[in-house]
Order: sequence, then C-alpha cells, then structure tokens
Amino acid sequence: MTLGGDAPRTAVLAAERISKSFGEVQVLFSVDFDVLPGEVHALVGENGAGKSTLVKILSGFENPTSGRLLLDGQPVTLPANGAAEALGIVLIHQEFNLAENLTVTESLYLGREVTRFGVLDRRFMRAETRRVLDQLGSHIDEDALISSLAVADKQMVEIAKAISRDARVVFMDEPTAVLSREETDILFDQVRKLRDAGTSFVFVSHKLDEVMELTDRVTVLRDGQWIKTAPTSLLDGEAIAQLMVGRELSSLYPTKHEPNVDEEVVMSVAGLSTGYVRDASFELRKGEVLGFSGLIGSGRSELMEAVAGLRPRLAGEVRVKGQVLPPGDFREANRRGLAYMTKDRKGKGLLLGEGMTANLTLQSIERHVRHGYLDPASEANAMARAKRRFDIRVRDEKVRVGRMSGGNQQKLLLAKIMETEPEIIIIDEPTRGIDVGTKQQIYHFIAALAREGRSIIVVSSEMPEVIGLCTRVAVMREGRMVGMLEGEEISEQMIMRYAAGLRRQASA
Amino acid sequence: QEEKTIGVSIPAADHGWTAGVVYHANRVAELLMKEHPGLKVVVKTSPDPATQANALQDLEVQGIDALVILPTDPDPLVNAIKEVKGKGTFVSIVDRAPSVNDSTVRDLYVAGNNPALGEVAGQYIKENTPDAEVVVIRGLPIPIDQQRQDGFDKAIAGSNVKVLDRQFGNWNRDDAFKVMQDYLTKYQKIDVVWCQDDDMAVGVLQAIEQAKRTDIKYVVGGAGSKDMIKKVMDGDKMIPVDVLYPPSMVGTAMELTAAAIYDQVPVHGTYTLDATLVTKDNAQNYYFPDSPF
Amino acid sequence: MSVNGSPEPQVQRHRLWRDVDLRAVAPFAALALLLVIGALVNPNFIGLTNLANVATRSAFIAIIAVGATFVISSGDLDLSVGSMVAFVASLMILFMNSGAIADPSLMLTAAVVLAVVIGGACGLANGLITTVGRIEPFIATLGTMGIYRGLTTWLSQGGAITLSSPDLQTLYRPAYFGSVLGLPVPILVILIVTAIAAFILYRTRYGRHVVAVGSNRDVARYSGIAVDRVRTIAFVIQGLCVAIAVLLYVPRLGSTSATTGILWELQAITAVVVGGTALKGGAGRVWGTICGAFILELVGNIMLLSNFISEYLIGAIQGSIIIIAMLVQRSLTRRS
Amino acid sequence: MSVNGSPEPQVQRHRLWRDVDLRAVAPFAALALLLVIGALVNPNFIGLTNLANVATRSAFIAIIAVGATFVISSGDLDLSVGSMVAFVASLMILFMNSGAIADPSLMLTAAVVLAVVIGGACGLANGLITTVGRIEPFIATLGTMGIYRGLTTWLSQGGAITLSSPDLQTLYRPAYFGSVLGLPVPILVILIVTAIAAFILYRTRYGRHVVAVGSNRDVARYSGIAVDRVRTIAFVIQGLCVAIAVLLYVPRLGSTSATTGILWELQAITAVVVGGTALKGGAGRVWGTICGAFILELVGNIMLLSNFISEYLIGAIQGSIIIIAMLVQRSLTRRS
Ligand SMILES: Nc1ncnc2c1ncn2[C@@H]1O[C@H](COP(=O)(O)OP(=O)(O)OP(=O)(O)O)[C@@H](O)[C@H]1O
Ligand SMILES: Nc1ncnc2c1ncn2[C@@H]1O[C@H](COP(=O)(O)OP(=O)(O)OP(=O)(O)O)[C@@H](O)[C@H]1O
Ligand SMILES: [Mg+2]
Ligand SMILES: [Mg+2]
Repeated sequence: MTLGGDAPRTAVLAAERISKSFGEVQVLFSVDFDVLPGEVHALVGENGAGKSTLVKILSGFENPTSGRLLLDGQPVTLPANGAAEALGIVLIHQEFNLAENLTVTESLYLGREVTRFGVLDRRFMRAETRRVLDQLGSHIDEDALISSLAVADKQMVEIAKAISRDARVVFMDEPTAVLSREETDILFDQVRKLRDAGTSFVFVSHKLDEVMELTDRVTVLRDGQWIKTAPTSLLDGEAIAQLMVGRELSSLYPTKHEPNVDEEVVMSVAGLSTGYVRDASFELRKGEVLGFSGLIGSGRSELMEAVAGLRPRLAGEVRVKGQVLPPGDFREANRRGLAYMTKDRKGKGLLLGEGMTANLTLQSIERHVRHGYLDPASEANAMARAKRRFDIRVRDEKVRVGRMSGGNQQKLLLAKIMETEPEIIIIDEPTRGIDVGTKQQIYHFIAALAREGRSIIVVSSEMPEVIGLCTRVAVMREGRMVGMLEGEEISEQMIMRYAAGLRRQASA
Repeated sequence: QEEKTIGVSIPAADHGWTAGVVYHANRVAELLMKEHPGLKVVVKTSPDPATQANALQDLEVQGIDALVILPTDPDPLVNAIKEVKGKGTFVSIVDRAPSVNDSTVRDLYVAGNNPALGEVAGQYIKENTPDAEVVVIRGLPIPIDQQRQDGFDKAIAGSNVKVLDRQFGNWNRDDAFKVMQDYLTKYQKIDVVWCQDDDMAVGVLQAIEQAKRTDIKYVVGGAGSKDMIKKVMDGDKMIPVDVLYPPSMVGTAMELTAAAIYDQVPVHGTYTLDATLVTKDNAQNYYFPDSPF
Repeated sequence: MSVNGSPEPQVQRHRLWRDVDLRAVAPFAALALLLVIGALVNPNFIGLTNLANVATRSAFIAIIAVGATFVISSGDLDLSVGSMVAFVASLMILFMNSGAIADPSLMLTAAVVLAVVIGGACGLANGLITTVGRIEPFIATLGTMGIYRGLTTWLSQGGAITLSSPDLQTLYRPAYFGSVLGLPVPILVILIVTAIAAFILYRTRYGRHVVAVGSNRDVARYSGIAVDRVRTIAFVIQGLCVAIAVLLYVPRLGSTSATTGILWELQAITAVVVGGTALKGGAGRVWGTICGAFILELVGNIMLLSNFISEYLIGAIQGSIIIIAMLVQRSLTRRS
Repeated sequence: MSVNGSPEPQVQRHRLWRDVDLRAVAPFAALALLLVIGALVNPNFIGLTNLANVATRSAFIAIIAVGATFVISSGDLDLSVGSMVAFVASLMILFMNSGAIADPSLMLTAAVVLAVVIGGACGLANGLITTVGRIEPFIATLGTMGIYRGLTTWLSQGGAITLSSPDLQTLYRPAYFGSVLGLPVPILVILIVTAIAAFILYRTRYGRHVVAVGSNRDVARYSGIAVDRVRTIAFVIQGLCVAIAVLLYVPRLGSTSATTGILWELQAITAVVVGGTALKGGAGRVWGTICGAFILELVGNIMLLSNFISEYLIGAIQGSIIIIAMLVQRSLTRRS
C-alpha cells in the first residue's frame, strides 16, 4: 500500500479495510487509504465511486460500518460532526456547508468563536477573516451575508474556513469545481505553501490536469473499491482516466458541427441590461453551440437568467424565432422552447427531499397527465429512459435526491431539463462535479442535440470545455460582453486576454 | 331509591362568574347525590357552543333522565337541546334563553335576568347621580352582553345620565385595565364606570388608582363576586353597590330538576331570579368566602 | 466487498417498508390506541352511536384541516379560518333571512352558492395579501383573522345571527342530521372532500407543484412553476373547504355569533400536524389529516365520557395526550 | 481577478447599507407613522401620560416577545407563553399566600426566586419535549399550553387567585406602579431586559449559535454546535422572560385567574414578526421586537382614543393596521 522506494514515514491518518453501508446499500468495500505528512494526495474516481463518503469517514462525519482508522499510527474513533477539527482534521464539504443568514466572518468562525471575557471579539475575527481572504486573493467583503454571495465566492469562503484552522490534514472535496483558473492557481499556491510547512491534503477532483499539477500521490476508487495508489509522477491523465473508468476512453470531445451561416437565427438578444450586466447583445443560430466564457462573477449567469426571464431586466429585448419574449416570464420562455439549467443544483435545481422521479418530471409534468390525472407508469417510463440516456447510477432506486452523489445529481438535473424537450438550451456549468467518463457522455450528448437542430448555450468556467464544444465563444468581463471568438481564434490565450481585460472588441 | 342520572352541561370556567357556576354545580351535585342514593349527577363543562353541543351528545350516549343546561350561547344550541328533549328527557335551561323559549325546547327555565342586570345598574346610577357622565365597559360580543346593554339603556332613557363611550373589555381584568386607562386619557371628567362584571371591576379600580383621578365617583360591577361583595360590605366608597347575578342559579335549577324526576312534583315553566341590588345592608347574605368567585 | 448477495434485498424491503409506510401509518396507530383507551374508560364509548357522533362532529375541523393541508404543504399557514367560518356563516344566514328569494329550495341553493363564493373570495384575499403583498402568512392571516372576526361582530351587532325562516331550517336540517344509506351526511362529506383533496394532491399537476413549492421555492421557480399562483390557489382551496364546513355548520345550530369558530385554526393546524404533515412545508398527507382531526375529537370525547377527571384538568390532559400521541408517532417512525 | 479596486467596494457598501439598515429601521418607521396618526386622532394621545401608559402596559408582551425572539431565531416557536404566565403567576401568589415565611421582604424575595425558577423550568420542559422528543415545536408547545392552562384552572378552581396579604401588596406594588428617576419601572425593566438580550444575541457565542441553528441546522451540527442544547436554552430564556413578565404582572392587579394571558402567545409572536424577525428563523432583531410590541399596544390605544370607530369594528381595523404596517415595512425594504 505504501510506496516502495520512499523512506517509510508513518501516515498521519490512515484507513484500514474501511467498509460503509447506508442501510442495505454498500458503497465502500474494504478500502485502504493513507495520508503521509506533508503530501497532497489525490482521490479520484467516477461519480458515485464513494470518494465523498470516504473523506467523510476519514474526517469523522460518518462512521465506517467496519474497518478502523489510525491517527499517527494509533487506532482512533474520530469524534462526530466536525469535532475532529480539534485533532487537526478539517473537511471542505462537496456540498456547501454554510448558513445563509451568517456573514462571511461569522461563518469562518462558526463553532469556534473567539471571545474575550465571554464577549465575542468581533474586531479580531473580522481582521483575521480579512487576512485569510486576502491571502487567497479573494475580494469578498468579510461582512457580506453568505446568501448574497455567488457560488464561487461561497466556495472561497469554505476554503478560507478550512485553511484558517491549524489543520494537520485538510480534505478538499472538489474545491475547484466552481473556481476559475486564477482562483484555482491561488488556491494551489496556498496548498503548496502549507504542504511545505507540513500540512497534508487530500484532494478530490474530477479535473485530472489539476491532479497532475498539484498532487504527489493518486488513489483511484471504482465502484466503492480501492483500485490503485501510486505516485502521480508515474501516471498521466490518460492512465488515471482509464483506471477510473476501467476501460479505454475515446476522445473526450466530439467533432464540432458548424451550422451554416445562413441557418435561421433562433434567438437574438439586443442591448440587454440588468443591475450588473450592461448592454449585452448576441445571436444564436439553429444547431449552434455557443459558449460563454469569462471569470467567475463576470455576469454570465446573471445575463442568462435575465434572458430566460428568471431575473428582471432593465433594458433590452430578447427574441425567440423572431418573436419578442416578454421580460420576467420564465414560463413563457419555457413554452417557446427555451430552457435554462441552473448551476446551483442544490439550491435551485433539485428537491433534495424527494425521490428521483418527482424531480425528473417536475418541469414537464403535463406530459404525464392522462385524462386529467397523473399517470405514474408514464413517469416511471420516463425515469427508466432518463437513467439509460444519462447513465444515472444509484444503488437504491428510492433514494432521496439529497443523498445521491454529486455527479449523479448533476445528471439528473440535466435529464430534468431535457424532459421538457427544449429547442434552445442554456446550460450553466454543464459538468460541474462530473467524472471524465460521464463528461464525455455529456459532451457527445450536447453535440448530438446540436446536430438534431437544437441550439445550445454553454456557460462554463472550464475553458477546455468551451473550446472543445463550441463553434463560437463569447467572453464576458465585469458584466459586459467584451469579445466574440470564432473558429481559429478560440484558444485559451485569446479567451484569457479578453477575460482579463487586456483586449476588447469594438463591436461587442 | 330508583337509579336515575342527571346530566349537567355548563360553560367551562373561563372567567370568574362561570367559575362560580362550576363551583355551585359541583356543590349541589354532591348534595343531591347524598340526598338521593340512587341518583348520579354528571357535570360537564364546555368552552363554546359547538363543544357544548358535542357534550350534549356525549351525555345522551351515557343515558340520562334529565338535563340541566346553562348554554354558552343559547341559539346555536337549540337544535342540540331539542334533540335531547325529543328522546323524552326532562330538560331544564338555566340563565340564557333561546329566542324561541317554550315547551318544545325545555320543561323548565330558570332565568337569570340579564336585561335586569343592566336595568338595575342603570336605575341606581340614574337615582344617585342624575347628571352622571358614564363610561361603559362591555363584555364579549355575544347576546347576553347585548341584553345587559339594552336593559341599561332602557333604565337611563330620558334621564340626564350620559354614556360617553362603550368598549369591549372581554370580561377580562387585564383588558378592562387597558380600556379604563384609555378612558382616563380620553375623558377629563368621568363620573361613573359601569362595567357589568366584577372581574373587570378589579382592573378598572387599579387603573383609576394609578391615574390618581378623583373625579370618578364610583364603579358599578355585577354578578356578585366575593371580593366585590366584601368591598360593599366594608363600605368601600368606589364600590357602593353590586348587582347580583348569582352563579348559584345553576344549583337552584338542579334542585328543581331532581324534585321533578323523583318527587313527580309538577315543576314546569319559568322561574325568574331577581337581579338583586346588593348594598351595605344586605351584603352579608350574599357573601360566600369559600367560592372561587 | 465480499458480501453475500442474499440478505441484502430483504433488508432493503424491510427498511423501505418502515421508511415509507410507518410514517403514514403512525397517526392511525395513535388512533387505534385511543380507541382502546376509550373502550376501557367507558363501555358506551365503542358503541356505533358514539363513534358516529364523534366522527360527525369532527367534520368541521376535518374539512377545514383538509384545506389547511394544502396551505401547509405549500409552505404557508392560515390562521384566519376560524374567523372565516364565522364570517361566511353570518353572511349566509343573513342572506337567507333577507328573503330575497321566495322559494325555499331556490333560496337554499343560492345561499349555498353564495357561501362557496364568499369562502373562495376570503381565501383569495388571504392568498393575495400573502403572495403579492409578500407578508409572512402568519401575520397576513392574523390580520385577516381580525378583519373577518371584526366584520362578523359588526354584522351581528355583538349578538347572534339566527336563521329565521322555519321552512328553510326544516329543509336544510338534513344536511347535518340526515344520513345516506346509514352513513351520516357529514361523514359522507368528509370522505368525499378528502378523496377529492387526495386526488388533487397526489394525482394532479397542481398537487405536484404544491409539494415542490413547499419544499423549495427556488427550485420550483427555476422549474417554471408559478409559485405565487400555486400558493394563492392553496389559500383559495382552504377558503372553499371553510365554506363547505360552513354548509354543514349552519344547519346544525341554525345560528352563528361573533364567537363562532374561535381557535378552530389552532385545532385545524394541530390536526394537520398530528396527521403527519410537516409544518415547514413539502409533502402533505390528506388522509393523515382526517385521522388527526378524528384523534382530536376523540380525546375530547373520552374526556367527557370518563367521569373521574376533574373538569378543571381537562385542558391539561388534552395537552398531555397530544404530546403523547406525537411521541408514540415519532417513536414508531424513528425506528426506521 | 484583476478588477479595479475603486468602483467596486463603493457599490458594495451602498448595497449593504440599503440591505441591512432599512430592514432594521422599517419597524421604527411604522412606529413613527402610527405616532403621527395617533396625534391626529386625539390630542391627548401624544401626551406623556398616555405614551407612558402605553409603553408601560406593553411591558408584558414586550418582555415575553424578547424571549420569543430567541426561540424564533433558533427556528422554533413557543405557543405556551400565555398559559405559562398564568401558571407561574398562580404559583407565585399561592406561595405568597401560604405564609411560609413571616417577614414580608424575605417572603417577596423568595417568591421572586420561585417565579424565576418555575419559569425556567417550564421553558426547560418545552425545550426538552421539542428537542429530545423531536416533536414539532408548534405541537409540543400547544400541548404544554393546554397543560399549563389546565393546571392553572385547577389551582384556581376556575376562579381567581388573589394576593391576600395587604403588607405584601403594599411592598410589591411599586414594582409595577413605581418609577425611577421619572421612568416607570416596567419601562426600565423592558430596557434592561432588551439590552441584555441584545448583548446575548449579538455579542456572545451563544447568540451566534442561535442564529446558525435557526438558519441551517445541519450546518450548525457540522460546525460542532450542540444544536439541541442551543434550542433548549432558547426555550429556557423564553421561560425566564415569562417569569420576568410575571414579576411585573402580579403587582399590577395582585391577582390572576384562569384567563390570564390568553392569546398572549399570538401577540408576542406578532410583535416579533412585526419587529422584523423572520418566522423561519435565522435572524433575530431584539430592538425591533420591542418596537413591534409597542406598535401593537399603540394600535389598540389609538383605536380606543378615536371617537369615530364602532366598537364592533375594532378587531377588523386592528387587523387591517397590522397588514398595512407590514406592507409599509416591506415596501421600504423591497426598494433595496
Ligand atoms: N446518506 C446516504 N444515504 C444513502 N446513500 C448514500 C448516502 N450518502 C451517499 N450515498 C450513496 O453512496 C454512493 C457514493 O456516494 P459519494 O458521494 O461518496 O460519491 P462520490 O464518489 O463523491 O461521487 P461524486 O463524484 O459524484 O461526488 C452513491 O451511490 C450515493 O448515492
Ligand atoms: N463588481 C461587482 N459589483 C457588484 N456586483 C458584482 C460584482 N461582481 C460580481 N457581482 C455580482 O456577481 C453576480 C454575477 O455573477 P454570475 O453568477 O452572473 O457570474 P458568472 O460569470 O456566471 O460566474 P459563476 O461562475 O459564478 O457562475 C451578479 O449578481 C453581481 O451582482
Ligand atoms: Mg462526491
Ligand atoms: Mg455562472
């Protein structure tokens, strides 16, 4: 298990033959895992492989069904509910673990408030928070309410929260899923600094390039089983992907299919402004995949929500197939064949307390009405179809959606949107938290949709994704559309130049 | 002696007077059961008409030979009472009469006299302070309250007594306290307070004392609680009189009913109790220190 | 890793059975327990007449609570229902007393329609104030509770409003006291109303939307559901249920006053929660609600039939029984 | 990442200012509006005596509502406070009437301690039933509401319990009717209680935890907060506040009855919500609560002082004013 060659160091934290079942469903099968002092250890695997479950067990948030944990070589039972932080074991949850009504400072110190003579030392905590945020290069206001933060900023708060504790082991469950490249770089710098000072990290991610870049060792899980642990330097992305999926992967991106120049314009946006977004205009052709790139908080989601009618707009016009779309009427947009898939799957996408079927058909329930009442058989059919089409993997059919793995939730959300059979689909962060294998499926799926003559807007912070999928890419910066790239122009460098404000197009 | 059951349905003890009713009902129930060894008296209390209608049904299920009922609100209960009466049960209604109050509804009616309670108070005020400016605190918006108001208005009609204001105090001390505080703010001169209930008088007196106002000559309550009767007895200036509306009337009705089913005495028709004016002279007769009211 | 395949599916069935069914079954278990206790307390209790009586009189709260199930499932709350009963009943009786229509049956029909329309309108008002006005439903309906109650007091001038025409009274009486095939009309009405409500909640698009809106408003909005409309309609359904309760209430007592329906809102909400619907919204359990209403009424009935409890303590014992019933329910459910 | 530093923070600060302050200020704006209306209705209204009267008599609800702010912030609800007032007051008076201690001041001190202990114990009972029993707070406290009220009725045999010793009465009276430096004692108590509560809620670790628990229980649990303990303590604080209200209530009339404190729970909750605290938990505004309690009392006061409102319609108008006050508040807040 430990690597040959290296001088044997005792692991800070190790798991021996850990198994875990939720009721009757077993999700981990006798897994071994260890974290050495001062290393960054990657944990990878497909959606639902059990990564989150494993890190939760290692940080005391779940109890293993069998097997034992060793801390500094000694068997331990970790205290529950995050109390393991006292032992220096910190977890950044895959799902946000922040209370909306608290401020950033309050969240950072929740459960370990600093007091002087019983009174909260608010000034100290605020200053410390500021310091940590600055260290992370984040401009979030330390007094802002969590509820007012964008998804990426919430992630930054989670990260700040974790690194502000004197941790020995930090588990990071997909911390970069919603971060931009720049933010990721800053995070990695911090991680390296702390690692060199002796802190250990466990890094769960689906972004294999980041795994290659940052980590020292890689552990691969597949279907709840340990597959391999090896030094990162001995592997490459291809190899890891193959270990994860257990088969050879063909090329990640499908061939692009460029629509004809004279293809019908299905949607046009002119002069659209909201509070933050100003004067955005673009056109979308039939069968086209249009990308929207830009830094986090550049206003892409806000623009798309305004287009779809989920947000009020101050000015501008949206036309679908030549007809003006009334502002602020999302339902009308749906009726005209425009669908929007949110990036916030937990808060806005799925009913976490309900089962999969109720979620799947929520937006398209009228398709299952027979003679005025709902037909459960028809819904069940739709569910079966969606599971096949989107490869949704659950081990318990009746599982509440809140308990599904992140990636499978994402697939379910996509399936839910597709149930409405839209003509124009705006997908915000299509592959957030999705493993490579599934990513490939989703990309091919998007390409297939385009070939069918549907039009797709892909909003993504992952540049390769935009580049690999889209025939045109719009770049946004600080609420404005600053560039529209086509053909050969579409490259990471060009996109970055626009996104960072080094370049802008006169026309846009 | 013969096995008989009398069902007694009365309002729940939700303020002083009804508490008195409950007290007297239980007191007389024990007396009667001692007197007639075969007799069972079942006392049930209900907070509102709908519940009381249920209670009647439940009594009926247990099997009763006679029913004594003091309705929370008479009209809504007529149908339910008729239902019982239809089974051949002897029915006595106490205090609150339905608008149709004849032998189709009941056999015996023991009347407390609500209009008279207002009338006696009005009469006293008219005679003792002919030019009084009066503020009135009403109870809850239900018919008995209205009857008392009507009686009062009838008594002072044509006199110089002037009603400045009427507001609801919900037969509750705290609410009466508030209403009185506001009256004192609103009117620079008040001669008499008529609050038609001794519970509310408690709050009224405190509000006057707090404001240190001396213009108020006296307060007329009603019902005959032991605290107020005591004040009358002791010659308290603020409470010179009380108007009797004795909760013990339920006991009277129970005794009459027992007589009717055992002794075959032909007790039928209406027995009206007076709304006696309690003064320093006769207060001694109406003082029950053991009663909760 | 090396888990034998066989025991697993069994366990699963076992767990599912517990998870899903026990929660729905729990109120009925509490009901059964009460029936046993009742039978021990008084032999008359278990008689058909008594049980029919209890079921019949639970009709008002049960029907109102069915409406409340919708409001609560969609994440709101309606405190005005008790006053609304008084208000609708007053207007209905006043209309019948007005003699606007000579023919009794025609008059009765018109009055029924009027009551339903007013009930719906009151519900609509609650819904609009809550959704368009964006006021917490607790406060909005506390406000309208005062308004409906105040208007009733004013209409009745502090007294009672009584149905004056004996013709109408005779004609209308069977609506409460009658029975169809041995089944008292109110019980029949409860069953019909509940069946319709269950159908709407479980088998229609609207029902799905109610649950979605109640469990997460943002998700509902992002799924293209007209959240405010769904909430408003839930309030209207509540108003209609109140109207139906009034249609049964008026023939029973033939009169209303400003004190009619006081605290019924608390009873209705209690019935809903005892029936297994969570106050924070989400899934609603209509049949459980009916069971809850029946439990509440039974507790009162047992108390009345038992002759050894001081009448002063009835409230205390009623309170304890509700808590115990919930504990029983929880302990049944928690085991899963 | 290379965002120009200058324009941004401004926008942000601007937004924050709007967001935070207006919401907190709104109840005070509504209060000011009411004062203006009151002054127009009756010139006596704005007099010092009247305003002092109103403030003084709002003391009970205000103090109870301060406790309710904790319970509501932590995501719970306590419906039992009205009955609890009656229960604690009854026991306190009964104790003083028992004559167990001869010396009046000593007796009074002992009675005060007793009241506080009983209040805390009642709160603890509510808390434990809710958290350990895992019963919805609405139902749990509806149950204890029945229990406390029933016990009071039983203690008082349905009647009143009156402080019998005139010595004690004289000694105790200033606790409600007295004043310190011209400030009536109850107003002073309101201010002290609120200041302490604000300190606890905003400046201590416990206060933070209350907000976190009310905002998201799972997050709180994952942050190592003892959720059940935080919730239970909130109920205990509520109980202590009730006890303090009782300490002011008893000297006022020197007596209690089974009807004491009926519906005070609704008033307390209304005060909390009118004061700007959301019923779904997660943020408490103690000063707003006080303002809310004052608004409620003022509405009644203005109504009584005005000459043109039928006494039958007071309830209706009170309801409307609450709704209007909330609308004003919303429209102020929404603009941000
Ligand atoms: N509380 C729970 N109850 C039941 N099943 C659960 C629970 N938590 C997780 N699971 C199941 O365990 C399996 C593993 O989930 P886990 O979240 O560990 O996957 P993951 O590897 O983190 O996937 P992803 O990459 O999608 O985040 C999934 O099938 C999931 O549905
Ligand atoms: N400088 C700023 N001033 C004010 N608001 C800002 C600023 N920067 C970002 N925002 C806020 O951020 C939001 C824009 O984020 P949005 O989610 O639309 O961006 P995005 O490009 O989609 O990023 P993400 O990757 O997080 O989805 C807007 O709601 C806006 O109010
Ligand atoms: Mg995961
Ligand atoms: Mg976005």
